[in-house]
Amino acid sequence: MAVAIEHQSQTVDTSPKGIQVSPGLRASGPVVVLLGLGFLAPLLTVAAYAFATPKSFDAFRSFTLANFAVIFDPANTVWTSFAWSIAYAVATVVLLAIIAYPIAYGLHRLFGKWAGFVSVLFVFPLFVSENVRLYGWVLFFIKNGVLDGALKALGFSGGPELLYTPGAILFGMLYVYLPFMLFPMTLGIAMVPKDLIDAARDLGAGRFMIWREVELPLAMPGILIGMLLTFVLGAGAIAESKILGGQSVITIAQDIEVAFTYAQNWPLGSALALILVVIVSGLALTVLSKLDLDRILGRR
Amino acid sequence: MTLAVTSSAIAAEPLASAVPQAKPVLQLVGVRKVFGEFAAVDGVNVDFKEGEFVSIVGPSGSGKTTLLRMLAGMEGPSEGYITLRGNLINDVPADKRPTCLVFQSLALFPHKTVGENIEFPLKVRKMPPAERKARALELMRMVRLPESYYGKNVMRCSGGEKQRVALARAFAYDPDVLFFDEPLSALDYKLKKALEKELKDLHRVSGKTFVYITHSLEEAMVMSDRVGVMSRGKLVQIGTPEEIYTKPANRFVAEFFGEVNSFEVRRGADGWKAADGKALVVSGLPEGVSDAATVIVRPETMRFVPTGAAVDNAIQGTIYNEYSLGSRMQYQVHAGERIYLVEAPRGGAVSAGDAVTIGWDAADAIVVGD
Amino acid sequence: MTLAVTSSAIAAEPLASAVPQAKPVLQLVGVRKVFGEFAAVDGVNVDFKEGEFVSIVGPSGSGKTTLLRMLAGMEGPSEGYITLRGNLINDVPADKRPTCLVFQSLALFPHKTVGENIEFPLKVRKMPPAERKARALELMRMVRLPESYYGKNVMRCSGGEKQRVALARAFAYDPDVLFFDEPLSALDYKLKKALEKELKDLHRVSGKTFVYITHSLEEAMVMSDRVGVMSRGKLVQIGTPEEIYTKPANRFVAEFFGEVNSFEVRRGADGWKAADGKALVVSGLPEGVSDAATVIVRPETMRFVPTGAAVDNAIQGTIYNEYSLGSRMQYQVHAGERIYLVEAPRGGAVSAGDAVTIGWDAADAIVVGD
Amino acid sequence: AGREKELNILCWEGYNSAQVLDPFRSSKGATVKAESLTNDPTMINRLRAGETRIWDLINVNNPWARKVMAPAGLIKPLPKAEFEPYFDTMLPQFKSPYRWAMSDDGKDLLGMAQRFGPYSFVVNTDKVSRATAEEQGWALFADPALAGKYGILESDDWNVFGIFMVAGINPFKEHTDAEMKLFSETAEKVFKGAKMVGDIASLNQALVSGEIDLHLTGGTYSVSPARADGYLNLRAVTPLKGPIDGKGGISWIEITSTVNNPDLSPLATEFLKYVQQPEVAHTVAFAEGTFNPVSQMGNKKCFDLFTKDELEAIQWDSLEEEMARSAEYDIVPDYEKALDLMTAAKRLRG
Amino acid sequence: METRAQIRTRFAIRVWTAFVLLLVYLPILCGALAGLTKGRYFVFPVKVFSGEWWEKTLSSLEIQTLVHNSLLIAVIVTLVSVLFAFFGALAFARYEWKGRKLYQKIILLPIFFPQPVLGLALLLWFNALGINPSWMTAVIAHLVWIVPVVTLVIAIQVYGFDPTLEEAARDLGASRWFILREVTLPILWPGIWSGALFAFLLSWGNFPLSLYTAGVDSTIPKWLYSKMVAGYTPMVPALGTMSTLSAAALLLGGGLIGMLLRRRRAEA
Ligand SMILES: Nc1ncnc2c1ncn2[C@@H]1O[C@H](COP(=O)(O)OP(=O)(O)OP(=O)(O)O)[C@@H](O)[C@H]1O
Ligand SMILES: Nc1ncnc2c1ncn2[C@@H]1O[C@H](COP(=O)(O)OP(=O)(O)OP(=O)(O)O)[C@@H](O)[C@H]1O
Ligand SMILES: NCCCCNCCCN
Ligand SMILES: [Mg+2]
Ligand SMILES: [Mg+2]
Repeated sequence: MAVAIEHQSQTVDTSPKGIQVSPGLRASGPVVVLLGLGFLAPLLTVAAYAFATPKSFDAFRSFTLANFAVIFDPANTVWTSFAWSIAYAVATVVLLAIIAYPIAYGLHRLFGKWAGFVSVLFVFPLFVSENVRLYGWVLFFIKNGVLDGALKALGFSGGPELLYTPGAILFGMLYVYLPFMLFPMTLGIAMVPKDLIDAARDLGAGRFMIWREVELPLAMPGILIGMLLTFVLGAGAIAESKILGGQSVITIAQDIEVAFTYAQNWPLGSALALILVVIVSGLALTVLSKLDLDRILGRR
Repeated sequence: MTLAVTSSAIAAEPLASAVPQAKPVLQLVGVRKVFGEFAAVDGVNVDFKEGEFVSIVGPSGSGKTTLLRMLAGMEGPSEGYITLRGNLINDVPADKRPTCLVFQSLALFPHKTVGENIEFPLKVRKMPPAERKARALELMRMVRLPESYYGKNVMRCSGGEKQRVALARAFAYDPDVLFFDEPLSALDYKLKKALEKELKDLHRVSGKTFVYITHSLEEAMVMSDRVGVMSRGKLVQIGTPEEIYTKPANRFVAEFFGEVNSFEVRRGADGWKAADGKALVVSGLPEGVSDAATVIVRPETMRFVPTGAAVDNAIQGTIYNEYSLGSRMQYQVHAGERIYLVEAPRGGAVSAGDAVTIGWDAADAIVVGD
Repeated sequence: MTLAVTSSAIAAEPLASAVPQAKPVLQLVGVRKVFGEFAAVDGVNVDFKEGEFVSIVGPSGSGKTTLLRMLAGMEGPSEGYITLRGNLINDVPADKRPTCLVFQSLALFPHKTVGENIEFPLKVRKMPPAERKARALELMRMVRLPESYYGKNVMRCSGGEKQRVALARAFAYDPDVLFFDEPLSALDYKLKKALEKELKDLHRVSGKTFVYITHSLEEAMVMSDRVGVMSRGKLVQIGTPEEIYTKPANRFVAEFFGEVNSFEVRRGADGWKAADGKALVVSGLPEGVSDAATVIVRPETMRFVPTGAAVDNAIQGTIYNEYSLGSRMQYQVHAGERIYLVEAPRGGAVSAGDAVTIGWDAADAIVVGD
Repeated sequence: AGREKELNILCWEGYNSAQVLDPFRSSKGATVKAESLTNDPTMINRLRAGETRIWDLINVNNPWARKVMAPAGLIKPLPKAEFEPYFDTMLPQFKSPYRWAMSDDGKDLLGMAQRFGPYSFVVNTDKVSRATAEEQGWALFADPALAGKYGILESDDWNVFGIFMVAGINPFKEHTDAEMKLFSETAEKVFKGAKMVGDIASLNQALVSGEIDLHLTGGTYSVSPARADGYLNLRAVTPLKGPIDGKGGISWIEITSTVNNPDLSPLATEFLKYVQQPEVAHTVAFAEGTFNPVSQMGNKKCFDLFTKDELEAIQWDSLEEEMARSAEYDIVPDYEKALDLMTAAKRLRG
Repeated sequence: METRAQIRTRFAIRVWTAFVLLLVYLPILCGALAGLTKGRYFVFPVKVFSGEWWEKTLSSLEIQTLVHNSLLIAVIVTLVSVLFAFFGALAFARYEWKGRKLYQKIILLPIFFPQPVLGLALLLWFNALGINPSWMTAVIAHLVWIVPVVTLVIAIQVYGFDPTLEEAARDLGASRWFILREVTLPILWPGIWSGALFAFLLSWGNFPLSLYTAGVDSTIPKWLYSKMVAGYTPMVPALGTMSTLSAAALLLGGGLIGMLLRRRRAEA
């Protein structure tokens, strides 16, 4: 009988044989191939440049740590650019989380049939390049601009001097990256079943407790991904400083740009870029692993 | 005490009209809940007394869950008034009510372990972690969950395990009034029995008020001080189990507690008569019943009449079918155009195909109005 | 036929050991399912025969759902073999098996209406919309859902309504083998009865194989050809309802079907003796039972013995407590150190505090091995 | 092969405008694509990264062709015989052999000259008079009284020159450590005192709005659109004297070269000839965006096309003397070091 | 169930949302004003209005080409990235498989990378491989950066997806494709829609990658950037206003048509 069954089982081809590709591996296929072809090569190139002779174009033909030596030279002040960029990124993440959360919450729970319209209102302006939108703020804040001009027309002495300051840069970053926090967050909050909030309230939990114990953890995928995106974008920001900030702060992205352009020092630019990637990914992944989504959501 | 339930919403002076003798903990007056066009709860008036154990039964979709959700504060009534110890609480949110609901859908926190779920209400009231854990373990023992489940992902639990976590979580909260929405439906017989006992003990010891939805009539009968029966959004009867069983308010209630034998009857000059003209003996004349009524005889009061024995009402028939109900058997007896149900202990002398006389005593007949 | 179930996983020559007489539709050999360290299903061997209606019962967490998920192809066994009509299907995915599972968690499609949920399997096989709708309405009638629910958002349905949608969806699929995981647990008594009948009819007419998890012992007894009892991942007994009830394989099975009176006994020179030395009369000497055993007497075979009447085994005691079970009463009788349970019809002559003699006949005693 | 009908131009703003390209497109029946970039090094990057196979013409400022692109093999020489004659009709200073159009050894013609201009700084003459500005020159940016009132154009190569000039040092020579130290200190001071660093649009807007009164780095190229808009109070200024052999300003000349494209379009040279025509040269000078003098103004036929307003926009009245006071943009031998110091100085702003 | 505190919170959230929306539109309004003034430079209150810049923008062939290029790239990037990212998100958040942890990390790397550097490095490779940069290479460059972002966005919703629904569908005989169409896609739809929006916007507005990889096919952001730096005219803000208005018309119009269709279907 054992023999018979084994024999029969070979005649049935319902049982998949051969190499079993797990559904996860299969689903990841297109992305992995894309990144393998489209990202691995540039990554290698940049790495090769980072270790090439300074100010040369000798990638893959020279190897030196000179670029890193320059960057880590105590006399070099480029670390301040890193520090500014990371600080801005962190501030952007924190402030945007606070700014966007009530809106995301409202979109999901309060605005009812208006929610779709309100969220689409946040979308329209995004079809305008961020440079142009930032320049709109210049027109608003500048002397004899909309704010100053309007105040003067109303008989006041004019608007406050906000433009071309580090604060203006932060403001610009909050403005430009708001959607990158808002939309993921809204998706995340939409994932919290109403039942659970009811249950928590019924068990005596107040607003804050419900928020901390139920809504926040269950909306975490959205919030974390929103934070991740805004952090990464904030760390690479440059236009805000150039347009609104009058370069009152030099961000690391600008240093990298200068290295590639005015300085024609690709190896230095590559080394800076690699260090930025290491810092950003180090920070992001550390935080992400502390807040492991799989664990938070009870997947594992 | 069977409460006369009026189903119309009371419009003006709502609270003055229903002054209860014993102060009720919860009072519903003309409560309605409408979803779109449809009234899921349609004019319910009822008092729940302090320390009472009330079961609510009723067909699927009759509005039981909706009623409980309104009592717990998850949903506001579309019409009517809910008062807690005399205070109107229509708009008081769930966290401000001394009540707790064990959800039919359980509503467990999927991102928390079994222990964390149970400890949630304790965390809310800032009990120190060690104490919390001790209490959680105690409650887990009570619902028969092994201690090793404390750290288990609650989504990995079996259906019955989840249900017990939900129960333990509500016990942890320990409010004055507990609402249960089919809390034992996913449990096996033994466990159900054990937890029924725990619930009953808890109720007795704590003096809390329990409102309990169940589909198990046995549960409703064994555990409750009163049983309420819902139908199409209305509370059609509420009374002690005995009352509900022996004096159902109408045919719906009578039939709801199990398959019954029923006869349309009319009162003639010579007493009650069945539709087919056969005279029936029923005990007394119930009040408030018109000349047309329905006589109900439960399968367990219907019995096989040994040849020659006396019985108030007798019918000749043939056993058509028999089923085992565990410790008892149910027989379908064919007589005339109809099939009658007779329930008798296992091991009786009759079996399918036998010609038998069945009958019932006048005292066992139930007369209802529709 | 009670199958002797060995609970150890069979390592070598797995299939040779269990040659069934009638060709089984599904055969499990040494099936285990391990989650982490824990074996949720632990070496199950069983055949399901073509056209059979098998109920699976067992305590919460005993592995019933896990077993069904493996049979349906949702989960692969960690060990052992599952064959379908002789073909190994361990790795055959759910959509390639002629089986369908009604989930304990229902798994309704939240974005679809009641109608769309039911029509899902029909849409899969490209039935034209008009035909689909007709079939869906027919099934809705069968599960007693009003026609107006066809377009209703399924998430807005009550617990019992949802359960019926899940059932109708599986019927729409109409596979050779149907698995049900507590499909009627959220329904009221009447509806449950009606759907039990529908299920039974469907089973009879279609000749399909049904495997049915339930916590309702009555359901298991009334509906099934065979009942399997699970405990801690093992299938401890499978047999006809009658067998399971009257010849439980062990004390666990006996007790699972309701509270029982049990006596540890030893066979001495003068027959069976209870632990307290009292001689007991039990019918015959069961095979395969060692000299130490347990005698089980069910509350419904335990009876009040009228003074002077003859009975094989008698105990003197006092009625300590009585409960209503609906049509019957349960009495707790205090005797010596112990409490015995007696179940009797309502309206008996005894009541709490009475001194009574209880007893049972030798033929009603069940002797089990542990 | 098969590129007879297509031409790709990598250029500064202006050559990519419809006014310039459309007539060429229709006359040749060709597909012409032009991309304008906003700094020389980025364009060079594109070629270095391999885009020599795409572009036919590249238009950058003077020293890049001769000192960077030609040695790196990114461009190829023009047929001398065909193109040298054009230089003769240009303004006098472009007479052949024109230094920036030739290879270092003087053998090859590397490109054609067209737009040019002085590029030192821009003032609002309502706030700082032209005379004061010319007189004081670069020292304005070291004047504590003007701190917070000036901007700096974001153009780091050019700013390096500017800072050297403010420090009173000739940028286009090797520098001593002391000079570099002075450069660094000057950079710190100048950047610290700047209200803003920004692009041309921002700086012109800031000048018009009154946010700033003057800005470092800039000239006719940057201020002409504002002047054309009627803000004649805004003016590019070339100091009377300065550290480059006495010259007070710096000027630029764009050179357009043929890319070392293995499959160079025959239209490349056609286009170079096309833009020499008086009408086209005028259009180039006044293509949308920025307005500049062109070397072809040496040809009367071309010059006559300029209206009075146009001449005013490009400060024609003083162009000759300002060019005379300017040294031509060149490579700074220790540019990288200076740039590093300046970048460090910029960081101190934050 | 509404307490006074809740009503207050609701009100506060409404006001806050309205305030943020006002800020979102403020620079857009300033740009709209600038695009309608006569001069190049902006002074408020505006003295002379003019439609000149709108006219020029609308009649510019160059801008038509740029819009065409930008749209072409953005549409293709949106379609491809949503397709890739949908499966990518399933691998990220739905399936349990061996390489998952690692995959979850590598997928983040491209977005950690400074975009101009990525663009330049890609350009080096395209040229090394003999591929002429064009809008097609820009599509690839955009995908490298955008697919990971969209994967994350869609993954959010996948985290909330109940896998037993797929199991149930499978058990009812549905094929992989059928399940995808009838169960997975509709339930993940909000996430996919958000992902598509992200993809489109990130591509439509991308400057640093396009700068290096679009070859001769220029795009709107490249044009705007060069205009801003050298050669600013109010065509820049005019084009911005037009983009906002077209987006509004498209999205609102689309939404309206969708609503009408749904209503009609509901009636039928
Ligand atoms: N994914 C899982 N991970 C870990 N343990 C699990 C998992 N699924 C089930 N279990 C455990 O396996 C055991 C059997 O679960 P199963 O759901 O089969 O029980 P059941 O017999 O259906 O119980 P119930 O009657 O309560 O539904 C339980 O103890 C449960 O906690
Ligand atoms: N949110 C809702 N929208 C529309 N109808 C609803 C909603 N909630 C419940 N209903 C309907 O109201 C009726 C009562 O529902 P409810 O859940 O109270 O029933 P129930 O008595 O608890 O039933 P069950 O025993 O099946 O759980 C049902 O017909 C249900 O379909
Ligand atoms: N960013 C402008 C700095 C250089 C000035 N040159 C203007 C050149 C136009 N070819
Ligand atoms: Mg319910
Ligand atoms: Mg189960």
